[in-house]
Amino acid sequence: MDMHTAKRVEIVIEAPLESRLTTALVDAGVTGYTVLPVQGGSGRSGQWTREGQVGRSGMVAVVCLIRPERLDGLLEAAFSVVERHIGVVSVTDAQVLRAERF
Amino acid sequence: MDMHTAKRVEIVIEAPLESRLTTALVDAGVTGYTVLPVQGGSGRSGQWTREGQVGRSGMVAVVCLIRPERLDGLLEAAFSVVERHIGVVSVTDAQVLRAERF
Amino acid sequence: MDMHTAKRVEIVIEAPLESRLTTALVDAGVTGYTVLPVQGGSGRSGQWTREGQVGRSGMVAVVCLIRPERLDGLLEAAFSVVERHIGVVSVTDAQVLRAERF
Amino acid sequence: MADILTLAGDNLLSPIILSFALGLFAALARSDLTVPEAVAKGMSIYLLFAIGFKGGAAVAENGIDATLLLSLGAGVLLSFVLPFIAFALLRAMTGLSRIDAAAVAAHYGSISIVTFVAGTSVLESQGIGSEGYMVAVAAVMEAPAILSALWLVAKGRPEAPADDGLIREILLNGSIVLLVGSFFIGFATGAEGLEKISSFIVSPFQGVLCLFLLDMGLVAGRGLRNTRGAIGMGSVAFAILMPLIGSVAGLMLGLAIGLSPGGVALMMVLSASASYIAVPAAMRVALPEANPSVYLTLSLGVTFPFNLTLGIPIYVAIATTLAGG
Amino acid sequence: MADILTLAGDNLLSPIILSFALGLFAALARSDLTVPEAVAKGMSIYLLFAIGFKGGAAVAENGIDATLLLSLGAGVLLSFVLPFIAFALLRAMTGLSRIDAAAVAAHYGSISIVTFVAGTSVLESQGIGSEGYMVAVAAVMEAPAILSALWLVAKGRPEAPADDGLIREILLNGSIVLLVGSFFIGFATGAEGLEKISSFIVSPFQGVLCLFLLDMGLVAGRGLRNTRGAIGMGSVAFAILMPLIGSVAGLMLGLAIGLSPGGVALMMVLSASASYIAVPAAMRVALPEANPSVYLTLSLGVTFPFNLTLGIPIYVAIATTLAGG
Amino acid sequence: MADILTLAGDNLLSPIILSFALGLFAALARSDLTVPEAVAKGMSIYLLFAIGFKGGAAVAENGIDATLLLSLGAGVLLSFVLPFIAFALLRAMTGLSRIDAAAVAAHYGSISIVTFVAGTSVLESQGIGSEGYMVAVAAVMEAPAILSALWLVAKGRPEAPADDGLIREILLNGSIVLLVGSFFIGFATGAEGLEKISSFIVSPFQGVLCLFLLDMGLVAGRGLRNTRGAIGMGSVAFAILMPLIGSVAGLMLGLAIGLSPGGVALMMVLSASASYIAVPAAMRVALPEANPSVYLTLSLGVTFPFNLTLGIPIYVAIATTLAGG
Ligand SMILES: Nc1ncnc2c1ncn2[C@@H]1O[C@H](COP(=O)(O)O)[C@@H](O)[C@H]1O
Ligand SMILES: Nc1ncnc2c1ncn2[C@@H]1O[C@H](COP(=O)(O)O)[C@@H](O)[C@H]1O
Ligand SMILES: Nc1ncnc2c1ncn2[C@@H]1O[C@H](COP(=O)(O)O)[C@@H](O)[C@H]1O
Ligand code: NA
Ligand code: NA
Ligand code: NA
Repeated sequence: MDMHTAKRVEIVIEAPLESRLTTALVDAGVTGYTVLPVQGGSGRSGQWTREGQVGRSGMVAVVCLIRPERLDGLLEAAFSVVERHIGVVSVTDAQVLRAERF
Repeated sequence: MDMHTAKRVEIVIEAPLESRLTTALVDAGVTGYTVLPVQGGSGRSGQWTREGQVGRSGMVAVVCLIRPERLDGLLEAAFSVVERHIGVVSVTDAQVLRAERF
Repeated sequence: MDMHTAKRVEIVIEAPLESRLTTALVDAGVTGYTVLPVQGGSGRSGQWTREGQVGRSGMVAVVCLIRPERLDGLLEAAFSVVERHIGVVSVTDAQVLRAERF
Repeated sequence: MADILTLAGDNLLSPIILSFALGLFAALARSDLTVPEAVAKGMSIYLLFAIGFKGGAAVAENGIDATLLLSLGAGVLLSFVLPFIAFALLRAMTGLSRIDAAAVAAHYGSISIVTFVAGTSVLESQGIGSEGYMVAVAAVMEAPAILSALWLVAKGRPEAPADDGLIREILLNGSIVLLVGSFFIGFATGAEGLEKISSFIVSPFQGVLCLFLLDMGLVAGRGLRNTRGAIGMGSVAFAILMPLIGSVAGLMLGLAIGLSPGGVALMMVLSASASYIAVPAAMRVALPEANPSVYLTLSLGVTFPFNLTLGIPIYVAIATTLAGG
Repeated sequence: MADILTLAGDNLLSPIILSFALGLFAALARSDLTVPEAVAKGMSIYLLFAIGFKGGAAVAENGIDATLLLSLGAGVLLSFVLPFIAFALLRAMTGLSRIDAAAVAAHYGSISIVTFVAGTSVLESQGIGSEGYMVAVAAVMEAPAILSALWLVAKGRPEAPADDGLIREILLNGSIVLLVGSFFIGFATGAEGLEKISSFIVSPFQGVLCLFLLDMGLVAGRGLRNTRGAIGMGSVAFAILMPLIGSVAGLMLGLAIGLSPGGVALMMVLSASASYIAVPAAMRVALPEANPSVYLTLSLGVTFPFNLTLGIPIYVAIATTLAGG
Repeated sequence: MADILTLAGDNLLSPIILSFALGLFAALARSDLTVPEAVAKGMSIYLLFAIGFKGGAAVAENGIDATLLLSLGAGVLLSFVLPFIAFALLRAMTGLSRIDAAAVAAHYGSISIVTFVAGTSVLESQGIGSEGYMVAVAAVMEAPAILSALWLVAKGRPEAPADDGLIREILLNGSIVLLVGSFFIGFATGAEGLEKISSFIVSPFQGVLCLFLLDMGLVAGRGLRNTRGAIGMGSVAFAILMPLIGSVAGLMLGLAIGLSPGGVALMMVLSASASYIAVPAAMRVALPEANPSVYLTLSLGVTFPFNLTLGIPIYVAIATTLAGG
């Protein structure tokens, strides 16, 4: 199988900011992303769970596979949204099938 | 802790194809996989969300940890299902505890 | 962007053990983690899905970003909980933004 | 004519339609109002169970009508044939590719159970009875259209998509199984069974339907927002013309079989309605190259609201006139 | 005898049983029909709340019976003792390991609240009254069996699993807290409280139960499909014999205490039923080496349908005969 | 006084309050009882739809009152002004930072729809009528307080947070859209529409409210457990004093406008209540530096239970006395 080098960026961010983040990503030229639900977690701002919540609370995880050369643009876009907010951004090296899609 | 080299394969695929993919994986000798729900996303075929959906729509993420030597077989199996469909396949290097399980 | 080396640990564990695992992680000095829901999966103990379940069944995925030097402590803590139970622990190299948070 | 207008007017001011409109408005205005997926699925399970059960109990009550088998046959026939009409129209009226046209055609041969439910509500509110087994007709109309669409595509290309799991999947689709299964439960337990659970499946039914239509409005609105521009005027015209054509086909068969006025109206509603749950999922498996935003927008974004607001009152008016009200 | 047969026949044609059968069929036929996890949990919350509340309100209405404490004591005793009988039987009849046998035994000492609810439905449909506090007896029977199972395992191996959080977790298990809590709410607010919310917890109850049993059929069917072959005939025989033995134990204690015929029947149902919600989760924590597909298949796949279809009518017939109907 | 005590006593023993207490207890005792997020959201959609619809239908029934516009104006005014009072009190009574104080103040200017619903339940159970449009007043009071809070913060720092999407987001917040939308649906379809769906939105309402309050107790209890210690006595005192002050403001405006006793009571309840759904989400976007555990604990952990148990009976007693019962 023909694989291509890529970066896998995972951004855990507060749910009320999801649309701001994805808009920023798209503006930064990201062609695709996947949003995973988050059930709960813990960090400096305490422990939380989604159970029984009614409002737009908790966090979501946005996963983004991109070409390595686009990483900096993406991180800047992500950082502009995450900056003042709680949230975690991590990057892993990855290989992808069908690079024409990225 | 005794760690072992492995590959972490993440396949984001349309929900109606989930069972075809997992069948193909098992046929290719994969001993285990984990299915994560996906809440929404965006790609060349547009933006989508699972909110309010009634049918088997949207995508799921299938995560598979395997021994490196099995990667090619898995990718071929995955590709045979994903080929005609929308979806993303990525591979990361990983280390696993308890390699006897893979 | 200023990135810092980290480890991304992903622990797939039975849901009834979630609180035992996170307690062990916190005791081992982990400052944060994120819990992702798992929809189903397959392994040596068979295939399962969360659909229609009423009890605390199935698995959850706990994702933890940590400084590399803390990895061993975390793995020991995780292993003490996972040991007798079904579950999978994998580690990936990662880079994180805002290392002051870890 | 005046009749149709009054009826359409009354209909437009029903809580059901207004709930759909609220959802549509909220989505188009980009409100963050959403119904959780699990709740939407739960409501659809409730609606299918209730409608199936009530249909079965009605058949148990009134006995098996001589026209039951004929109606089922007519339903299967309509579901098989309508896709061909739809396909020809689409190729003539729009620039859709062969595959996109076939995928859309499958939707219009199949049915929308919520449109059916809305039709029964209108009949009930006017005190027009109908055959209880029409819900079984709805069930048998879900799947055949998919086969027609696959055939339309296979004709156009040599290598047929030989996915042997697909047919089983289509026939054992969750909504078909639930609808048929609860029909049999209703039939087996009859009036006595219905009485036991009627304060669950009868009394709150209209209210649940409102919330379900709110959700459908939200989903339709989100779809329209995301595909704005992808749909040409020809396609939109098709999505309004096709239900009218379908309803005429349903009308003729319904009259030929000798259904009651209410039954004829429901046969028209079924033929006019387009699927947006079962068929889209089948299309993702069988015709992945077809563009989902085309068929979802036409079926859920255009035809569904058209039937809900204008279509149903028209069909009911015609059916009661021609079948002798 | 004829009585039992008629009763069983009637029972088999109730919407509840048929809904379970539909779910079972759908899962075995590999239909994609599913009830979302959140909806299933929501229905179980509804059922526990309703049954607890009604029990409490009934006790408030009828006053605290002299036999209340005795019944609670009998329940605790049964839950403690039945696992030992089950364990001995399993070791004799099956090739299950000590740990697997202990885990299965825990399930049969504990109770299934849905089986209890189905039992009360049958009583109600026959106009047989029962003590409102039987729901409290159900609650106290959930946990003790788990301790017996742990003791059975500890006896067999030196190092006991010293998990101090476990006991608290078992006693404060969500379903116990909700059942007991709503019992107290019903007791505190009495008939007046019941009246306020009876169109929520009384009228639609049977209907919700149908959908819940549909889901249980789906889950049981999926389980049976995935474990086909893992269960021997000995285990299946145990899963039918054990409820009968349990019911006899419940019968004797119920008669000794002097419960009403309905109360005796419910005591039999509780003793005969096997847990499939609370105990499995506790077993995953306490006895992770035990194979979940064994205990889930036996309890949900064999004993539950047996009780639902044949068991309950038998227990009711015996109870009404022996306790003087 | 004796009146208030009896009323408070009755109130404390209502299924609604006891359900909340059960949830609180379960969470504090660390039971694993949870209500799935989707079910909680589903119930809140149900409650908002029902309360909006009933309000609209009541207005359609009774005609548009001359005081309708005045009441809406009073609501907007209260929502704008109360945050300033709250902010001043917080700065005087607690050590909260400017930003934390502003965030808390936004919650107390806005409203809690469940507190409002509980208030209407108490009125109903005492046979006291109220203006149907009070639910519209509730809707218009949700948002203005957020703007006041932003203004309070902007005053304290040069660079204002210029997020142009925010205002739209606040005004098109899901709960506002649903409440206002269903109000209009109820108004448009009137008594006839209400009758169609009353066995969905009227009869089971109290029961759903019980389960929703169970969930709120669980969420509040988990919050209290996780933030124990982070909240000073001054803050707790504020969270009890502020609703009293708010209720007096609501009382004066309600009397000035000439609302009925029930209407005055509801105006007091709205002013006294603090948001815990819409405002927290807006604060995460607008004032991310503010500590959520402070505002959630005060609003959901202290003020909400206070209003539910003591506040509402007090407000109702005062309103009926002063507005002439
Ligand atoms: N080290 C970490 N690894 C994984 N997730 C984290 C970590 N730290 C924080 N998070 C996630 O980010 C959320 C907010 O973190 P914090 O800003 O530290 O409160 C937490 O609730 C977790 O869901
Ligand atoms: N670059 C990407 N990174 C992460 N997920 C992606 C990416 N591209 C596509 N996806 C996911 O795959 C789905 C289908 O992608 P596409 O085929 O490009 O429409 C999207 O809706 C996303 O959920
Ligand atoms: N190789 C694997 N890759 C990903 N997930 C796995 C793998 N093996 C097991 N799992 C997950 O862990 C659960 C238990 O595995 P097992 O202990 O092998 O039955 C499975 O149901 C999967 O969710
Ligand atoms: Na059709
Ligand atoms: Na038992
Ligand atoms: Na307020």
